[in-house]
Amino acid sequence: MSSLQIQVRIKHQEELDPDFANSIAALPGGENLSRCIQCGTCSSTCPVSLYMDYTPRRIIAMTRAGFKQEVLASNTIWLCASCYECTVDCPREIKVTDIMYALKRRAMEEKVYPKRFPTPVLAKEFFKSVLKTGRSNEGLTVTWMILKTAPLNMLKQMGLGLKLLLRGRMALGVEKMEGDPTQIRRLMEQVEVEEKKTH
Amino acid sequence: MFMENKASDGEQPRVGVYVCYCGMNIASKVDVEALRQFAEKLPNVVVSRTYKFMCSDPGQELIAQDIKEQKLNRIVVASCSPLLHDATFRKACAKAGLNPFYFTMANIREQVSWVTANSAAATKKAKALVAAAVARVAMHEALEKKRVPVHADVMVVGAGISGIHAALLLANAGKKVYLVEREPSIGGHMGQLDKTFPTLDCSACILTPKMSEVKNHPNITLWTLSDVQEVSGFSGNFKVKVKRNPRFVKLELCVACGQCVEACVFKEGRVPDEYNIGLSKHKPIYMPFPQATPASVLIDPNACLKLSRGKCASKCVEACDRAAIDFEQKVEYSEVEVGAIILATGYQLFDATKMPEYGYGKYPNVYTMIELERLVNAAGPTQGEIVMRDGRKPKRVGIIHCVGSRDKRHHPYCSGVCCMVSLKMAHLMRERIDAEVFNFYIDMRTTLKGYEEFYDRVLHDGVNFVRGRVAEVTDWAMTPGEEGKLVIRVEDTLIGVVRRIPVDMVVLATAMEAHDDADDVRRKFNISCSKEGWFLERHPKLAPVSTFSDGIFLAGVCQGPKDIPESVAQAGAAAAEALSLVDKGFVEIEPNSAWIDADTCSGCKTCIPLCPYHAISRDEQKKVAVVNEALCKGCGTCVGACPSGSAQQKLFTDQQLHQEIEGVLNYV
Amino acid sequence: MRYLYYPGCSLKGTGKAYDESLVAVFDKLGMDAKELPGWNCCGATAYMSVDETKAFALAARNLALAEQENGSDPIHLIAPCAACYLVLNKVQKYMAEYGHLREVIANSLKAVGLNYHGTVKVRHPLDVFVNDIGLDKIKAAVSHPLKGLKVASYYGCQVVRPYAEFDDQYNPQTMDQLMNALGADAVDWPLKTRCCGGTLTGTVEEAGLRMSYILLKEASKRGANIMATACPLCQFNLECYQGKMRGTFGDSIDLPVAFFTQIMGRAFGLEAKRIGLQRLFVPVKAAPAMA
Amino acid sequence: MSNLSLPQAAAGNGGFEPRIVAFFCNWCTYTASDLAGISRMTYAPNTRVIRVMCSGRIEPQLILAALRKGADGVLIGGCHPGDCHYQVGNYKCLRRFKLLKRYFEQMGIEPERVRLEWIAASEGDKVQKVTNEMVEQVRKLGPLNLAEAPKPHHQAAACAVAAEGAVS
Repeated sequence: MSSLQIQVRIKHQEELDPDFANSIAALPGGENLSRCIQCGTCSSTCPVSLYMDYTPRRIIAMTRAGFKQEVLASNTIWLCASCYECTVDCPREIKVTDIMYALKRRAMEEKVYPKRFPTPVLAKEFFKSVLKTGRSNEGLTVTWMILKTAPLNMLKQMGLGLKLLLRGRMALGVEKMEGDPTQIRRLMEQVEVEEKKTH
Repeated sequence: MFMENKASDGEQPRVGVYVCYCGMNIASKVDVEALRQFAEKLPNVVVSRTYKFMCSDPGQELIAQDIKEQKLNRIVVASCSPLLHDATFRKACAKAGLNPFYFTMANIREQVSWVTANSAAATKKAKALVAAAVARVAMHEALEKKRVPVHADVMVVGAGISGIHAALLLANAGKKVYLVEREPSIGGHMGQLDKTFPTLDCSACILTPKMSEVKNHPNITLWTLSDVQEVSGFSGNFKVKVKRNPRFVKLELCVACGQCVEACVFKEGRVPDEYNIGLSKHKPIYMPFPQATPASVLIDPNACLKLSRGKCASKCVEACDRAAIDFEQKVEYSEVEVGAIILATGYQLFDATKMPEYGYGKYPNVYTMIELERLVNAAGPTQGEIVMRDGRKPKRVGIIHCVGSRDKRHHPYCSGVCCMVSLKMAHLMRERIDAEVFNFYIDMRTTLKGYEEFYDRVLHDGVNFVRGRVAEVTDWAMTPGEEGKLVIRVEDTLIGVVRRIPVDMVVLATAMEAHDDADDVRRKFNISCSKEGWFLERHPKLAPVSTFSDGIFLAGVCQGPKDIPESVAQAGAAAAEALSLVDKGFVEIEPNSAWIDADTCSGCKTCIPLCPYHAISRDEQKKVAVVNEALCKGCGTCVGACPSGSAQQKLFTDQQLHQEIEGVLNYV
Repeated sequence: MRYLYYPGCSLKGTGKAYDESLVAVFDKLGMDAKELPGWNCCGATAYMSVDETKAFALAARNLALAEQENGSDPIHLIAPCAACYLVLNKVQKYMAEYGHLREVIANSLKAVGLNYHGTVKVRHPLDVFVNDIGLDKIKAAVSHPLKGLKVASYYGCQVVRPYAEFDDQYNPQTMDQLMNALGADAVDWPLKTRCCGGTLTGTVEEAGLRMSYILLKEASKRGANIMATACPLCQFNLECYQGKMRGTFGDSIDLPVAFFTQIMGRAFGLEAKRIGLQRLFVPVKAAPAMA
Repeated sequence: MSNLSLPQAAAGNGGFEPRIVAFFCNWCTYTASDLAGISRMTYAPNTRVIRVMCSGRIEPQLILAALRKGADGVLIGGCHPGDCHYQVGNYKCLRRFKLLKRYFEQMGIEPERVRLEWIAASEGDKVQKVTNEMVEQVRKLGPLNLAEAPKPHHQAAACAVAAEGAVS
């Protein structure tokens, strides 16, 4: 039976999160969120917007209006390549890149990112590596990431890994920082303590 | 100390305090009832009242009645800023028979209710200010305003449409007007435009008659190529020194026949023509543009061989049968006295190279709007034929709004006119060359009479509108259709999709901005600038053409972006203000001059060199300093410096200020 | 001026050639820039998405370490990796701008025995070469002028955005000037600062590949026979995936992509191995004057 | 308003609310403070503005009187250099101010308790910023106890400052 596919597209005020905008605007870089005039410079200057389900401009509008679910579930925030083009070009001096970071973090906190989407995993792997050694090892981190999110891709990536190894561009072992790597862990722990103190 | 203080004139002060609600402007933050009760208990206060609007007639009547019935001899009004309503309440006092200087204001609106978040804190602050006013007013004395006759002539600086209009109004009212213009011709930006929106009148056709009226008006002295050098004096009596640069052509002899230009040893133009925004070149001797007023050629001393190197066959001199050319002309200075000054110095356009993302200066087919105005004009560099720098005719044109406007990195304000200018140009491009036109806008601003109707017309012309700010213009082709074109990348925000639109010509509607030297100019005239560099009006609503310097008025875009009708209307307002000042015949001077107590003056001479107006001299017989009241402007610098406290300033005596300090600190 | 060198993690891995060539070029130019002792990961991009404050604290630790080395002159910390350059600069700016952040970081550093007063200046080597050392001195060091080499200078995003005070954000020139000084021809092209998609290639491969492909294609179209980069991630992305691009886009992309320091090293006549030429996937030998 | 960090009674100093007397010149800073009002810029309620025609009118005795009578700080606002409505009054003020600060140190008063700022008529936001900063600064310093009887050498010092500052 062929029929016209329809979908209800209406938003009731109580479905929106009234605090969402403020919680993002309160973070460093979020301060000008409310000043957006929806000119679209961010979208048109963005080299990745062609893949996004919502353009950056729409993400700003939706964030401001409290469309929390849609924003956090969007692929836009994960596609942002942090090239800062929007931040530099915005005529209202909105730090769009920082807002994208804030939204990514929020999505991870609320665990609403696309399944098996590698970026959050990658981020966490970097984090672990740094905690342990003070440095990040791209090769190992990426390998781990692939194994965790899409093990089948491992085979595809093997060739590249091998080439890198042969040219001495990927180390199997982890190069540790000089000095005391536990200082890093202590520093990170202290940040948590300090953050709690000021909140 | 406070309690025992008697009024300086010996009479026991009887103070009335009037607290204004100002609708909810004050009352929503300050507990005005509590403030009234607090005031009632202050020393010398006889009556304390509140009222919805103290500045209204019934409010003023309240004061007058109490003065008569309660025998009040001091009045305090706690309401808005004294800069706004001091005069109102002084008048009310005077009407009730009280010397108006037995009055003072406590500013509990601008200084309190509008700037304080917390209600209790606001009330507390208001109490302190009222206590200070009550304490201070006890020390007030009866004063008289001095009257000084005014000079009836007026100077208008800048001869664009605003300056021209103001000058003509004043001249027609019988005033002698000095019209000072730094360019070789009057006319300003309006003289460069092709058509004017929304009626599409030819700009030159409506401007030229006014320009020749200026030229022929017996009451107008026109000085072109001239700059104001120095302004001294004050409202009603300004002295202005004007520097007049040489034209190297005798104005009274030249008939602009153009023989000299023909004859010039240069066969081609060599100096970028300012009138045509550099799209054409003129010779060292040239006519600024066909309708230039005064209708006379002039010589650019930097380009002329005779004037720059001293060596030339001077064919121009030979060609001029009226012997109008005069290489010996020198800079001249004129000093005139005027009662009022109108500043109509206009604006400049935003430099589009500051936004490299739009490629101006890099891609030849990117134009600014004013360049296109010249290009479409029949008297322009191409005689009105629309050909681009590469010789092609554009088939598709992209017009970008808001270039440099609404952009915090450049100018945060909206220039106001660019939407309409862009619509007009879109229409002209459709009409003249049948080009496909895209307008890229953020918000369409067509707010005045006939403007929305014009927008409707342009929509119907088939112009494409894309709501989105253009991110970049490049020559980067991603598809065959983009090869050899300028590609505009923009989000069509109404659709939510990024588009790439290849065009032949890009037109940038650049922002209006304050002149680079606006700051120097405002200093000369002792007025203020807003953050963006526009001259600051005295009050945004109620004194929009006045400045903080009495007798100096503003007309046109120098005060902020405007279109032609608004500029003309404002020029009329400025002319009326100037007229009302000079026709009155006198100005009243605020009696806040300084004086020196001869009994305590030690004759140390500290104050004498400090006075910027040379108002203080030494009485060699009595060996004390003396203030010449006619010269004193009332800054109080001598008072601040006097080691013995002998110098005092009316309305700001030591005693009054000390009472005020005590008042703000000791009663709350 | 006192320099310290902050290589960052990538220059010890995929960007090893950048590290080698930069050190060799410093050496050739007589520059003293020892490696910052005890440095750690800058906390760059991916890290930012987990915990921004921690990322800033990581970056700040490096600045604090650099400041310790402070003699009479303030330290200029050279950060060649674009991401490191950005994060180190960003933490400086944000500590100044946001009081809360400053407090948290300062207190956390204090707890591990460190202090940072904001005196370190973070510099990119492009800035140092052009503005400190100067093109004249660089020209003088050239022994093998790169005749016929047409270079598309690729600055990428984070070197110029948002913090490059040393060059124009829209149309940067330093690398072009440097290439011209080496005897090569800098090609004028419009995508100098367009993102290569480096952070995406590992995660959303299609997007990353296309972004890099666009750059390589346009550079070739404008007549470039080599691309110079100033960022390890850009270089990796633009170079190592060219094979894949050929498959995906059916286009014969084959453009050598080298670190600008490698090109400098070549012009200075340094041995190929010292400047890591053997580590490149697309051999530079094909490019004129690079063999 | 979220972006306006209103300095409220901060930790420490037991909820001390500084009292600050501000002398603003009529043409620039007082006008700017009116503009702050018209623009509804909220700021700390601790200042009490006294209007004078020119910052050149401000003499050390007035500042000392304010401190003696219970102010914890004094803020002076004048036109930017070159912008004085009376040509040079603000320079005279600056000259006196610098000397006064030196005497303050000798008298044992923290020089940070007095602040001179150039605030143009258009700078309403600067009134807000400077006031908030000044209140915070003085809050950190704590209350000033100068309330006792005027010490003669203070008077003498003030006169000396006035006279020395006068030399232009």
